[in-house]
Formats: sequence, structure tokens, C-alpha cells
Amino acid sequence: MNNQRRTVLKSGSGAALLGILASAGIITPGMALAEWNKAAFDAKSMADTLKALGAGTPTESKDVQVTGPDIAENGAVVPVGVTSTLPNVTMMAILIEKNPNALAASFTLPEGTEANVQTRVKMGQTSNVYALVKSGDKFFMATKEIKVTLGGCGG
Amino acid sequence: MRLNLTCRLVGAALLALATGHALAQDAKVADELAKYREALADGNPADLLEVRGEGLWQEKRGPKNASLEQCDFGLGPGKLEGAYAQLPRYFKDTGRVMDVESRLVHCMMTLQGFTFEQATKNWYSKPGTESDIEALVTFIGAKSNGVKINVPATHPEEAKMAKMGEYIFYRRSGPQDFSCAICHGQDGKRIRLQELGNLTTQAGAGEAMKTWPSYRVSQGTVWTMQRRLIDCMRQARWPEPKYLSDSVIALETFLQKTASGTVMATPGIKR
Amino acid sequence: MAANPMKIRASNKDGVTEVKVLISHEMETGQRKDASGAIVPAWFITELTAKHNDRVVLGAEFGTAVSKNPYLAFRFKGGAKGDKVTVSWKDNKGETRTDEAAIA
Amino acid sequence: MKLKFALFGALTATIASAALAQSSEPPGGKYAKEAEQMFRNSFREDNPKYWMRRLDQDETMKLCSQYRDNPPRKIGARIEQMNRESIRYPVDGKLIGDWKEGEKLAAVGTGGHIGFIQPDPAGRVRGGNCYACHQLAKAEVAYGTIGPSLQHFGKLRGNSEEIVKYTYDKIYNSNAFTACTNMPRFGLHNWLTPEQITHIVAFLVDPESPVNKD
Repeated sequence: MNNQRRTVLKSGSGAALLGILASAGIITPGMALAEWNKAAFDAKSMADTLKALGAGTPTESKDVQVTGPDIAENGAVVPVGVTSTLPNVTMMAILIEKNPNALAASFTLPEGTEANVQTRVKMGQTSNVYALVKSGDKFFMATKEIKVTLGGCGG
Repeated sequence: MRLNLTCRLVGAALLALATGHALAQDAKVADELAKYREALADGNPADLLEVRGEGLWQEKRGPKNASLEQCDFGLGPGKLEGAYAQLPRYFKDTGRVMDVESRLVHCMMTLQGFTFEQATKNWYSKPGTESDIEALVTFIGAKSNGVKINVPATHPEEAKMAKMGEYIFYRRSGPQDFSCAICHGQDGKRIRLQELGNLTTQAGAGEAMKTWPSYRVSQGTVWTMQRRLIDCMRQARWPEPKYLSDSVIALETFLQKTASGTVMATPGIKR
Repeated sequence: MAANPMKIRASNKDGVTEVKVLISHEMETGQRKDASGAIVPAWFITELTAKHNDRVVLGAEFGTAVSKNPYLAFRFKGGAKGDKVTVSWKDNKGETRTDEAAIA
Repeated sequence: MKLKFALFGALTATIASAALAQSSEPPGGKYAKEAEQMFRNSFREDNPKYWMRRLDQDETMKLCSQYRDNPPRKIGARIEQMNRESIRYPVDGKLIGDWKEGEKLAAVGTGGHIGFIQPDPAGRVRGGNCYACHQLAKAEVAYGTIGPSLQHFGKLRGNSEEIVKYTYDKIYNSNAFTACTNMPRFGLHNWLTPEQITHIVAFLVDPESPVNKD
């Protein structure tokens, strides 16, 4: 465990060098696959967000899952993921109903990348969290409630 | 009489059912909480600070354009392996009991030529303002990973500091009548969902001390032990003691002495 | 403030490469107030791209709800020990950073 | 029977003397005085006086610290007497307020923070933070265990005048009943107003409150 950590950190220092190369313009950052979807990230409600993503009314599916624990000890960091067993998944997104803007993150999956992505999000309060998946040209969705709990000392 | 008995039996059964349900709910909460903590542990952002700390350790900085690599934390100049685990300790050259942070600041002043104000200006980070001390302490702390905490406090000055730390630990005051002991003087308690170590026992103090410095997800940064203890006092609704003040070092000495023998596992990650 | 390096872990098992990325970034929501009561402007990563050698294996778009010091984990088919995994991000201020790691 | 009694007595005596030996010395030992001075000198000069006053100890605090919150019976009795005398009641004499207000106060843990690093913004609500230490309504799963569970408080005890008064008094000044308890003296310190305390009393005893209903 200890050793493994060290190795990782060593390779991290190597990465620092690459960062310098990047900032010097020797290596250019990879091009994004699409322009950042401002309309979708600015949308407030679930419905408006889905519309901006072109997802219309997604079908609820058992083949889509919101992964991660049901309880967050702190809303600043909530581990959430999306997985799906549907074929030809090209896009996935995480939506949090009660956040000021529902859309937290979206992912574009080229062929060969598994429909299984995890990240960490902020949640202002206990809320339903939605996983949106595009399979072929259809959209599917799953949901679960994640409870955000308070700490004891009063912040 | 018979009716009474039946009633009681039914009552007991109902109570058992209710308790059973409550227990099941508590067990589920505990389960999900464990999953939450596990998910955070795999990918601790403290590692980002550790890398930055390593860079700062080696970088020539300050008016004297020197690195910190000759800093002596008690095991000899530049010897970092296990250094954190044996602090605080008495240093002959300053005639004081010092913790990792006061010693680090001492080195930034003596080796690199920074003033105290320059060295401690950003002793903790704010959003948008990084703290070199947080990064350096994360790096130095990790060099004691796997090492046993060893603060026997045998030097008379260390023994005195530990005793004074004990005094502060039990000292009640403020609008909530708090002392450290209120929350951290018993086994098996929790505040909301957070387990509270009994810091008067080796097991409890060890469990608490071994993971610091630790990434606080609520704060989005690593907290050093100074920050941790100063914030405990803030949470007790007291004024904040000064950074590196003897009160904080005394508490650290008391806690590290109690925790001695516990294997360090830092940086940790907490709510 | 110059961006700090990412921490990228990539490991291959049974023909599938798992990538875990930690990024140093403030991810300021644009809704928080500072001590003087003024709104702190939003500052967050908007786009991220991950490549295996020269092939894109993941594109991501973030909003302000992604946590400070973002974490990302995903899996793709293929990849061999020693291959390069490169991750690049761009934030709403136009700052970018690229780091790489070898698959273990 | 007699033997049992004798054994029990001997056992308690042993436990008591062991506990006594362990904690007979006040914290800090011979350095206690110096430690107090050091502690007082650890704060910034520019701290406002009313902040620094929060470090002052009344007699209860001093005695509890000295005895590690486990005072001998006689001193404990004195502390309890002293604190009983401090209890004040709302002007209208009504001890049961609005349980819905009490429910909010029980959950709020903010307020009262001072200092230069993370003080509370002006006007931040100050609550009772009951859930930090107690289980109350069933729906709230994030409860602490420093204090006993208070779920079904009223259901189990009823809401007789006696119970209501006890509940009010306990919240106002916990040390009136148990010397050196972990529970803050909410009324004594004006942390909660008498009216706010009546709301929390209602949250605990009202049959309609989620503490008792669920």
C-alpha cells in the first residue's frame, strides 16, 4: 500500500514536467469532442436540462444505474457514478434535481470505453440523483435518492 | 392477570419489532457511510498537496535562496522518514518543545531567511490561496506513514508540556460549557454520524492522531494538526489560540504521548 | 496561480484499462460569498479529454457541481503496460493543463 | 442476601478507589497554574474583550475541570444546588411552546462562532443542536450518541406538569440535575431564550411532534 503510493507519487513528479512542457506550448491539450453545452449547464430544472441535452423524455430503465453510497457524510463531496448494460452507449450524464443547476457532468464515450464512469459532486441537500444514458439514438434514465447529512459541530 | 400478561407479551414483541426496525435502519446507515468513506479513500486529493509539498521541500526559496532539505526535525538534518511520528519534542537549539509546524517555520526562517510573518502568512489555505505549509506538512507527514507514533515525553520540558496539555484537555469554559473531554473523554460515542475517539486512551488517541494531516472534504484542503486543534476551540465557541502557540503544542504533546505506539496512516481523508 | 499537476493512475487487467484521475482545481461555484459579502466569481473546469496514445477514450463536460479537486474514474478496452494515458482539461478562464501517466 | 450485599459493597468500594486513584490528581498536576497562564497567553492581543470573556470559568466549570467531570458526591450536590437557583422562566409562565419551532432548533448547529478564521456571519441562526448528541425524530438518521436517545420522549413519560417542568429545567440548566454533565446549560448562558426552550420542550413532549408520533 505504502510502496504503491510512493510509486504513484513518483510518476506524479514526472507529470509535473509534462505540465511545464504543456504550458510552454510544446504539447497542446487534446481537443474537446464538442463545445461545452452552456444551455444545458445553465438550465435550472430537470425538464429544461433534458431539453437542452436533446434528451426529451427519457425512458426509465433497469439497465441504467446510479452508483455510489446512498448517504453522504458531507455534501461538498458526494461520490456518484453512472453505469449501464445497454448497447452502444455514447453519452452519459449526472443530474441532481435539487441543485441550483441540475446538470453536474456529462460524458462522451467513444467506442471501446465502458459505460461506467465515476466522479464526485456537490449537493446542497438531500436529493434525487439521475443517471442519463444515450444508447443508440434513444435516451434512458435511472434515479436514486442520496441523503446529505449534517455534521455535529455546526460548521 | 392473564390479559395483563398477554398485553405485556404483545407489548414486548412490538417493542422488539420497533427496536429491530430501528437497528436495521441504523445498520443500513452505517453500511452506506462505510461505502462513502471507502469511495473517498480511493483517490485522496491530499496526494496532490503531497506532490506540491515535495517540490517546495526541494525548491531554493527565500532571501537566502536555500531549500529546506537541511531542516532538522529531531532525527538529524534532512531526515524525514519517521520524523513526524516523534513530534512534538524538545529542541536544544531553540530551548523549546516544538511540533512539526513550529519546527518547519523555524527552518523557513533560519535556512531560507523568511520572517515569521512571511513564513506563516498563509499557514492555512483559503479558496484561491494555496498554503505552502499545508503542502509541506502533508509531504512531511506522509514520510512517517507506517511508522509508530513515538512521543514518550521523557525530557522534563516534554513531560511538562504533556501535563499542561492534559490541563487544557479538561478545561471547561464558554457558552456551551465545553472542554475537549466532553466529546472525546468516553468510548464508543459519536456526534451526529461521526465517531468520536476517546482521546484519553491509547486506542482512541491513536485512531485520531494517526491519520493527520488529513484532507477535509468539507473544507476542500488538508488540515494540519494545528488547524485541527485551533478549529476545535473555534467549534467550542472560544476565541482562536494563535498559530503555533504553546497551548496547541501542549495539546499535541498530550495526544501524541497518549497515542504512542500507533502506526501512522497519513494523509487521511475525512468529512 | 499556476495549475498543479494531476495525479493519474492507469492499470490494465484482462484487457481493460482502468483510469483514475485527481485534478487540482478550485471548482468555485459562483454562488459563494467572500468575507466582505461579495460573490466569488465562478471558476471551474468545463471540459476534459482523456487519450490512450493518440486515441480519445473519454470526453467530459463539467458544471460547477463537480467537487473541488475533481475525481474521475473510467474504463476502456485495450491498452498495454507502458502505454501512455494523457488527460487534458480546460477551465472557464481558459486555463489548461495536460498530464500523462504510463499504464501499469 | 447479606453476603451478596457485602460483596457488592466491597466491589463498589474497589471500583471507586481505583477510579479515585486514577483521577485524584487534578488535570495538569503541579503545572495546573502555569498551564492556565500559558493558555491565557495563547490568544491574540487584538481579540475583543467580550470574546476573551468566553474563556472565563464560573465555579461550576472550575470544579468540573478540576474533577475531570466526576466530582465527589458532596461537591456534586453543591454544584447542582447552585445551578438549580439559576433557572428562570418565561414571563407568561407557559412552558410548552410550538413543537415545529422546536424541531428546527433541534437540528440547527450553527451560530456563536467567533474568531478571525471562520466566524459566523452576523445574524446566523443559533440552534440547540440537539441531534449532535441525541436521537429524536425517527426520520433523522444522522443523530449523535453522546447523550441518551430521546425518541418517544413524551410517549414514554407523558406530559404531566412535572415532566414538562423537568424538561424545561434540564434544558435551561442541565447541571441542576447532574453535576458536570456533558450537556450545555442553554438557558444559563442565554444560548437559547426561555421562549426557545419552551419550543424544544414542545418538540419533546407534544404527542403530535415527530419525536412521539413516528
